[in-house]
Amino acid sequence: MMRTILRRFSRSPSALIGVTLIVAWGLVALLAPLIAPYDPSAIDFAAAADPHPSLAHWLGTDSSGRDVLSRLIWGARTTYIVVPLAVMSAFAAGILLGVPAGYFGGWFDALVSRLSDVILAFPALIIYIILITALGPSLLNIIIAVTLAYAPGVSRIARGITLALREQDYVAAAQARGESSLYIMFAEILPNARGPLIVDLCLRAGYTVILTGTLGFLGLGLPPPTPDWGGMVVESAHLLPIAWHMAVFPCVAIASLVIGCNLLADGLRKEGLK
Amino acid sequence: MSAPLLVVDNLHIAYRGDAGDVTVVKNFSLTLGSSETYGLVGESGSGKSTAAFALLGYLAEGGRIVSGSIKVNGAEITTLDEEGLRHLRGGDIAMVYQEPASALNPVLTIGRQLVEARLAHRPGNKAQALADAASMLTKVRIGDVQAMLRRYPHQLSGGQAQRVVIAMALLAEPKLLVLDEPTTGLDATVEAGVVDLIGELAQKIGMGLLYISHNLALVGRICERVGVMYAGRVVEEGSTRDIFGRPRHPYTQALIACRPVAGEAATSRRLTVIPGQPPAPGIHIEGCAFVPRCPHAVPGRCDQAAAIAVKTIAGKHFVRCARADDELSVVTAAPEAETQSLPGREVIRIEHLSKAYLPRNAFGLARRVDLTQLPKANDDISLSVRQSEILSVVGESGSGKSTLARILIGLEEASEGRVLLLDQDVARRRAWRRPRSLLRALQMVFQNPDSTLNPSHKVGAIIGRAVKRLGQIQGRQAITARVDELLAQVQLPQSFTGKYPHELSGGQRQRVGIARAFAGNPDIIIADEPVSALDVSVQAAIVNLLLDMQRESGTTFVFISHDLALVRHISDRVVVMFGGRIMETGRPAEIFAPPYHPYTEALLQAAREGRRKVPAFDPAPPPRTGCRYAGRCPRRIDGLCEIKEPPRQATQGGHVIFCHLSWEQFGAAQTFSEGD
Amino acid sequence: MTRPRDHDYLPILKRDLADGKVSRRSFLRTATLLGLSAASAYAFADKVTGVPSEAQAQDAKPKGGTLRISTTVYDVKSPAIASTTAHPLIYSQVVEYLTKTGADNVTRPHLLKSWEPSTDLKTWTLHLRDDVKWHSGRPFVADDVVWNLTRLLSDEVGSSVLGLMEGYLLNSVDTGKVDDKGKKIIRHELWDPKAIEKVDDKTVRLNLKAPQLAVPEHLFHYPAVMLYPEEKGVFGPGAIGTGAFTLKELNVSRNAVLEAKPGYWGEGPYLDRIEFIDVGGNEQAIVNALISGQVDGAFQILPDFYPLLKDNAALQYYQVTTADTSVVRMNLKHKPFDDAKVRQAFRLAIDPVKANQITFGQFSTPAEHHHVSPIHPDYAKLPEPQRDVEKAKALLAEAGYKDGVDVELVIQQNPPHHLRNATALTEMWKEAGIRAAIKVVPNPQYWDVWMTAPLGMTVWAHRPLGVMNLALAYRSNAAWNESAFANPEFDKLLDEAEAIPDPKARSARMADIEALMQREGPIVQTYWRNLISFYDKKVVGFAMHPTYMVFCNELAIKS
Amino acid sequence: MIRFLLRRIGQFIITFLAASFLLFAVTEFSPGTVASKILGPYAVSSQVDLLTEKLHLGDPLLLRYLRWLGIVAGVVENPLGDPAIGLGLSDPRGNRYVGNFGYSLMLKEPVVDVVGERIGYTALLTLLAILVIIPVSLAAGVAAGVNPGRPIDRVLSMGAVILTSLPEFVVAVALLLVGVVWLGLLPGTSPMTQGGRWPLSLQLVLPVGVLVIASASYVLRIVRASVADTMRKPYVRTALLKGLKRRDIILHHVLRNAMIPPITVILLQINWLLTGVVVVESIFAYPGVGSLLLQAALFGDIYLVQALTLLALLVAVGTQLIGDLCYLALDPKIKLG
Repeated sequence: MMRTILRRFSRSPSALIGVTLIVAWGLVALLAPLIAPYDPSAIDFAAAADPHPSLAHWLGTDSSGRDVLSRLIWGARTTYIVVPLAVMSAFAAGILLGVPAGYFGGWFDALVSRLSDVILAFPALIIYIILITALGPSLLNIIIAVTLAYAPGVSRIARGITLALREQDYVAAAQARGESSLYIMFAEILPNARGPLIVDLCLRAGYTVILTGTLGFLGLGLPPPTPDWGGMVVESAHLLPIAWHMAVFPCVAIASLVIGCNLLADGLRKEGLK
Repeated sequence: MSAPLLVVDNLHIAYRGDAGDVTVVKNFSLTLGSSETYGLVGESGSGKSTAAFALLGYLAEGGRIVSGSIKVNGAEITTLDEEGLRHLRGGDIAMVYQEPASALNPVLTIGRQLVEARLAHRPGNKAQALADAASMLTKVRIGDVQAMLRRYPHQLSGGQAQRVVIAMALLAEPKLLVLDEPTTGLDATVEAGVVDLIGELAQKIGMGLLYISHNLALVGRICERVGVMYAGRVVEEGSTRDIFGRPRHPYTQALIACRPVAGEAATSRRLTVIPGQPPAPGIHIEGCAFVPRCPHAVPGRCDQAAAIAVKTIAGKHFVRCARADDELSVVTAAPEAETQSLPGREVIRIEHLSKAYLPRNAFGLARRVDLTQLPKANDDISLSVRQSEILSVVGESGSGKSTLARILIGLEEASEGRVLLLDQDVARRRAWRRPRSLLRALQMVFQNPDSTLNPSHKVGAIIGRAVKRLGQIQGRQAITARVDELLAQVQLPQSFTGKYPHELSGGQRQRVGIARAFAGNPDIIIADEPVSALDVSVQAAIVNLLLDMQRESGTTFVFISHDLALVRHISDRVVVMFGGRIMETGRPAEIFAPPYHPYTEALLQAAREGRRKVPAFDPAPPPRTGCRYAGRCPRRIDGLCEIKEPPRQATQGGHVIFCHLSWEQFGAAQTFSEGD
Repeated sequence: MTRPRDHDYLPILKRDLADGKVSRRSFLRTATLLGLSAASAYAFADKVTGVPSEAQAQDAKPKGGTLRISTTVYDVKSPAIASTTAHPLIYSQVVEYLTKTGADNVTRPHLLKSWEPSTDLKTWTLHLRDDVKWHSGRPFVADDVVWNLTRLLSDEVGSSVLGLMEGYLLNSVDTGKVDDKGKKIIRHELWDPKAIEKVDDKTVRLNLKAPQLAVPEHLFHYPAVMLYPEEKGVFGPGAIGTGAFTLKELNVSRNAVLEAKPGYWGEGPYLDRIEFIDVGGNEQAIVNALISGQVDGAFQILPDFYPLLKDNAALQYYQVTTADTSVVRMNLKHKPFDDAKVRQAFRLAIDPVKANQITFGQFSTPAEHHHVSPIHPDYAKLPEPQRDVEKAKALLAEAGYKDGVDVELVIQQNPPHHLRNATALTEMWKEAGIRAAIKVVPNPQYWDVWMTAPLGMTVWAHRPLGVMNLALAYRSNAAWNESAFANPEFDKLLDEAEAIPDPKARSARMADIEALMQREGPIVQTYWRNLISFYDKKVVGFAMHPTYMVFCNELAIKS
Repeated sequence: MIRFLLRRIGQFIITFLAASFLLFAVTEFSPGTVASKILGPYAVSSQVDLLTEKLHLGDPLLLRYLRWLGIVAGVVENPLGDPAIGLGLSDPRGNRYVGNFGYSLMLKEPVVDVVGERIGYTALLTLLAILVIIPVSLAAGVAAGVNPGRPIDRVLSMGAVILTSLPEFVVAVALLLVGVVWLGLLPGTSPMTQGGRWPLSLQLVLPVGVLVIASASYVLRIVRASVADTMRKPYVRTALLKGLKRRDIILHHVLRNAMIPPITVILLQINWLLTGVVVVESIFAYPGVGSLLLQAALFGDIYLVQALTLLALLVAVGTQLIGDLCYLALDPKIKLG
């Protein structure tokens, strides 16, 4: 099993690069306490006067005198908490709505589809802005907002796949055995929907990284002093011409992780087509 | 004979694969005269289509010609540049494709696509081209030509689409027409029309014809010469008469023998079987690729490279078989001791069953409508099935035979009528509302080997789940034991429990599907076209397996099929359906001989060799009143058939026909009125 | 009409200046407060100290040209309810204040010729200038002042002037009604019908309920402009005022265009036209606009951008030391801040010098937790507060918080240095066992909770006198008392301080207040910020004002 | 065909109404009452209470929604403009007219005026962006899609993946750094005021550039995928084996079919553009509705947020309708079926 997965990745260079980036950042997130040279919120009052990269602070310090490298490393951990939680919750909601909608059809499908239409009619960022300004920025609220904004899209995909898969003979076979709808939806149909759903998951994870950054940029990010890449850019983007290192490194981190997600999605999709 | 139109010499074609190149066409040579008709026969994966496309200089992504040459009118085409290829394609060689609907551009009108083909190779203006297109449509027997020119592909029936594609191919006046499985997927009666049209055009126009098909019988009807391909090689080639009359290669022999012949009464229900399955592309077999399946293979001789050398039998009859001179003959199945199934108790009784699909509104709720106003998939069906009986339901697509099966098994609810399953009415009880005992009693074997097994589950889990649900067996060990037993019954090794469906061949998957259906020792099995999607050489084995299991367990069989020959071969009783209605029921002997219903007659005509020409027609949706077949019936009594329900006419033996014609008139009319 | 009488204290003040007992700045401040005209005060100070006043040196300024200043362009339809210091930037060029606090932090009469407080500081007589005319041609008279002041103090208008003057001019009345939530509906009315009294056409007398020293400063509170009564309090393009400019065009959030009005009673105007351009709330955008020459100057520039602009040859740097600050205020209604020991521990855990360094660096000065700035004339120097983590821990333990405390510090999103200050504070608190989570909220949301949040960082604008902030924010039940601080001793000391015109004497009392604030007060305060801005070098006559005021009539453009 | 359109329009109206209720519910549940927003931070509570009472802000949500609908539809008078309330808010159109969204609490002007003044700028920005995005991404997407696996495809596809991965603000910061700080060729802000050093055309370069970079690459990928997919379709093979010229095959057979799936994406991109517009307008101080929406949301300017979001909804729903029209034009199955 493991070997076939490895072989598949080796066939798609883009998926391989994508996985490498994602895993590398994941390791950074996992090992943050071990590899970060400083406490991410500790202030070096001496370095505050000259924040530029030095031997003591390889990537310099930020506008509050905190070590950029350490915040970058701990920021990976924040990202690896926020993004998977938010995306998973969106997928859980989307799948729990979309699969039954596609499987049962009828009024439930109509209800879910119309509701999805309604929510999808809102530009995503507007949902975030309205919700976050109303609820206040916090991990939970970001998860709620991402779930609300993404669940309809996920449910559409899940519904579409279910609609196609429910016509498969093995579903008919399960029905003919008198299996419960729950079993059919989640044991017979869902495992076969995983390909497109995983591709979509990668894409949405990438968007969520962008989104958390953008929310931070608009001042709606995670509360400080949480080391958060988006927040790091926000706090220092205005200093770009003076102290480029504060914003550029987190920008690179965000971009590389998103690129990783997109490349992986791309690779998986191509493999899926074969 | 003038210089040959097409000369292919020792062509090798390979595709890029995960583990290096895979050669899919080997030692392919072919010489075709300018008005010769040649049939290339083979199963899926035999390389026949690849070879055919290569003649137009076209290879799918990753493919390349490794060696060999293709000369059209003496000009080498393997080295042509893009412009040269452009002139060749459509100009010298034109092509007709499998699945005509997808071969036409969905967003352009038929007229536009025809004009384009015409203008690409012959000078002229648009008006001229349009006129040519119209006359060509007439030639392929399209009715309202002007309307057709303005239509889009999705508005066409399958038969129409194929005739349009043929017209398109002919517009550039090619010297060679290549047809790649042109009738696969068409209904029997429609297929017959298209095949006849092709044969007729080939004669009239006088061009070369290369006909690719998996159906040996069909090819034999049209072509002067036939080549049989197996695993990338032509294993036998000769005149149609030689191939059918004196097949020399064991594969050719088996291919001919494994198909039941429609006109033949069955001596045994078992079919002649080719064991195993064709090798997957990329698997290298030294010597003759057929050795693993060949009853005559001699180790040390057939598995040598020399085994595939071409041997000339006589004249133009060639064969690649080491034992070609041994006058081999086909090993037929040993006739079984025929256990005449005794009519047991009634296990299924269907009374006035109708099924209509209710339209739904924007809120997903069924709209209240008058049922009589809706087109029905099943319309007033009454039928009974007795224990241990094999009942076949035949009909074309849209006849409602699958809907009937789905209602029986509990995937759909009937709209009206009763369905008594072991004396319990299940007409409006889907499977999940049926008691466990009824679920166990009735199981199904599905048509499509690609979708019958859940690709995410292992074989062991698939059968195990059925054992657990239906076999009333608990405990892991007991379930495993039963799974192994079932696998053995369907002649699969125990090691298959750990395999995923994608690791299995189509035939193996169908076997797993059968094992699953038998998991709970059902009283009744519904088999919905269980072999129609399989390769010819594999079909017989599956049919035999089903029959064996039926005989051993005394299970009742409801066999859904469009294959008249097969049905005739295996059934105790046959039901012929059309447009959601039963047209005729009876024992095979009664159905397949006059007197018969005009529709049964048409079906038989289409399948019969040396039959009369079938006029090409555009199947219209069946009318809502009167006889459903009235619209297509050549023996229609105008003013009666399409208005009044046909009466039920029955013999004492249980042969029933629904028709306005009198019993004496059935089958009496030996000629069709040649009306369009 | 008699010549206004000098305040009793003025002669003493003049002597103290001569003796060097008060600084020149203190003298100017207090003397003008007590009614001496700024010109006279400067003249006297120059004579005594021998330093020539910059106000006297006036080059001949060139005339003509358009000045473009970047600022947020708010709606200024109703100056009375203006809520930011950017609002008056536009309307104060058209409609004017009775008084004017200059860039030097000295308040002078403006539409007034002079003012005259009683010795008990309860009666203030305001003398209007004779030469001021409305743009309509009508002279500016006492009725205009009475109408404007009365209007500013009414509940319906909702001006923040009401909160400022409530204590000495208004009474609260319980209407007996309650609202949906069962809260009492309170209305305000003048404490005495004669509280705002017209003496004659050019004289208005304010009769106060309680002594008040800072009346002239209050008259320069940014909503307190004199509107043309016939326009019923509505301001807009073409509105009539007394100023040097008229408003031609106003596009909220976009731009505002003003044109010179000839015949202004005071200095200037030199410019033909002013355009205020709103480049959006983004600080970077303002800097970009300056760099690319889209504007000639900015309302203010964040010190963060100083390095980017300082070497720009086209731009001139301006700065002013102010009493502008933000304080971390603890609300005494919430635990643990009800305990003075906890509050003191919060201060002891902090090194203001370090916090100041992270917050602003060179653009601010460390503060001392008592909200009185060294630039205030009544400031008293106390020993610098020292960080003492151990003592802070001990105090927390004494208060019953052996394991430290968990608190949430609410701060506004903008300006960005709030977050830096909060970051520095939380880091230092951490060592003393104070675990503070920072909650950043959009600015408007902060104002929903600023009176109620347990721990919040509130920005306090510059005010010319130390007592002014203390009275607004820390006197028991003051309208803007965001910390619910209620300390009778503090109130008493403040009352006393407010009645002492003498800065020396007052600063002695202030020392007591400051010490009390450091001991029991509700705030942690670590910096006083400088306001900085850049203007194109061609702009002359500009000085950075501690409340961001720009007196456009004094500005000119060199070609 | 007309039935199809009518049904879609009906669906859109229902979607729109449901969305508006959702919007109203969310915005009206925001903390902070309208009254305190209107009066500003320094208002004392007595002033706030007075206004809350006058505006009936304590009524049940549904009642308030219906009243709000009535006000928007021009059936009910807007109490905010009532002189008796004493807010000094007035509308030259009166208090009852169709499209009455009330007053911006932040700007103290009728919402219609505020939005009307800015909408043109955002329309200009998005229109320019679309005018660049569509031809650029179509051309590049087709170029890559018809040459699958070739270097041009690899370069374009890889570039597109990287560009789509960059958040708008990162692109904006990068462009600012290059165009303004290093080269000094472009203005750093785009307030769209005339008479300064920078002509309007130059002020538009960076905002449009950011939108184009962020969006074009995504559309490119979709177009490329669709074209590559269409290239594998049997009817393209038919066209090829008919002997048609490659150019004709691509123009007549591939493109029209390949355009059908991306329509949805391209039109959804307009939705995405609105998102990008918020970021871009904020960074470049562009006087459009995007930055206004952000400011309004941060301020808690309920009425303005409502109007702007409804506007975005209208655009979203409208583009869907345009999408349907495109489908009608391109796909005969819908036109005739």
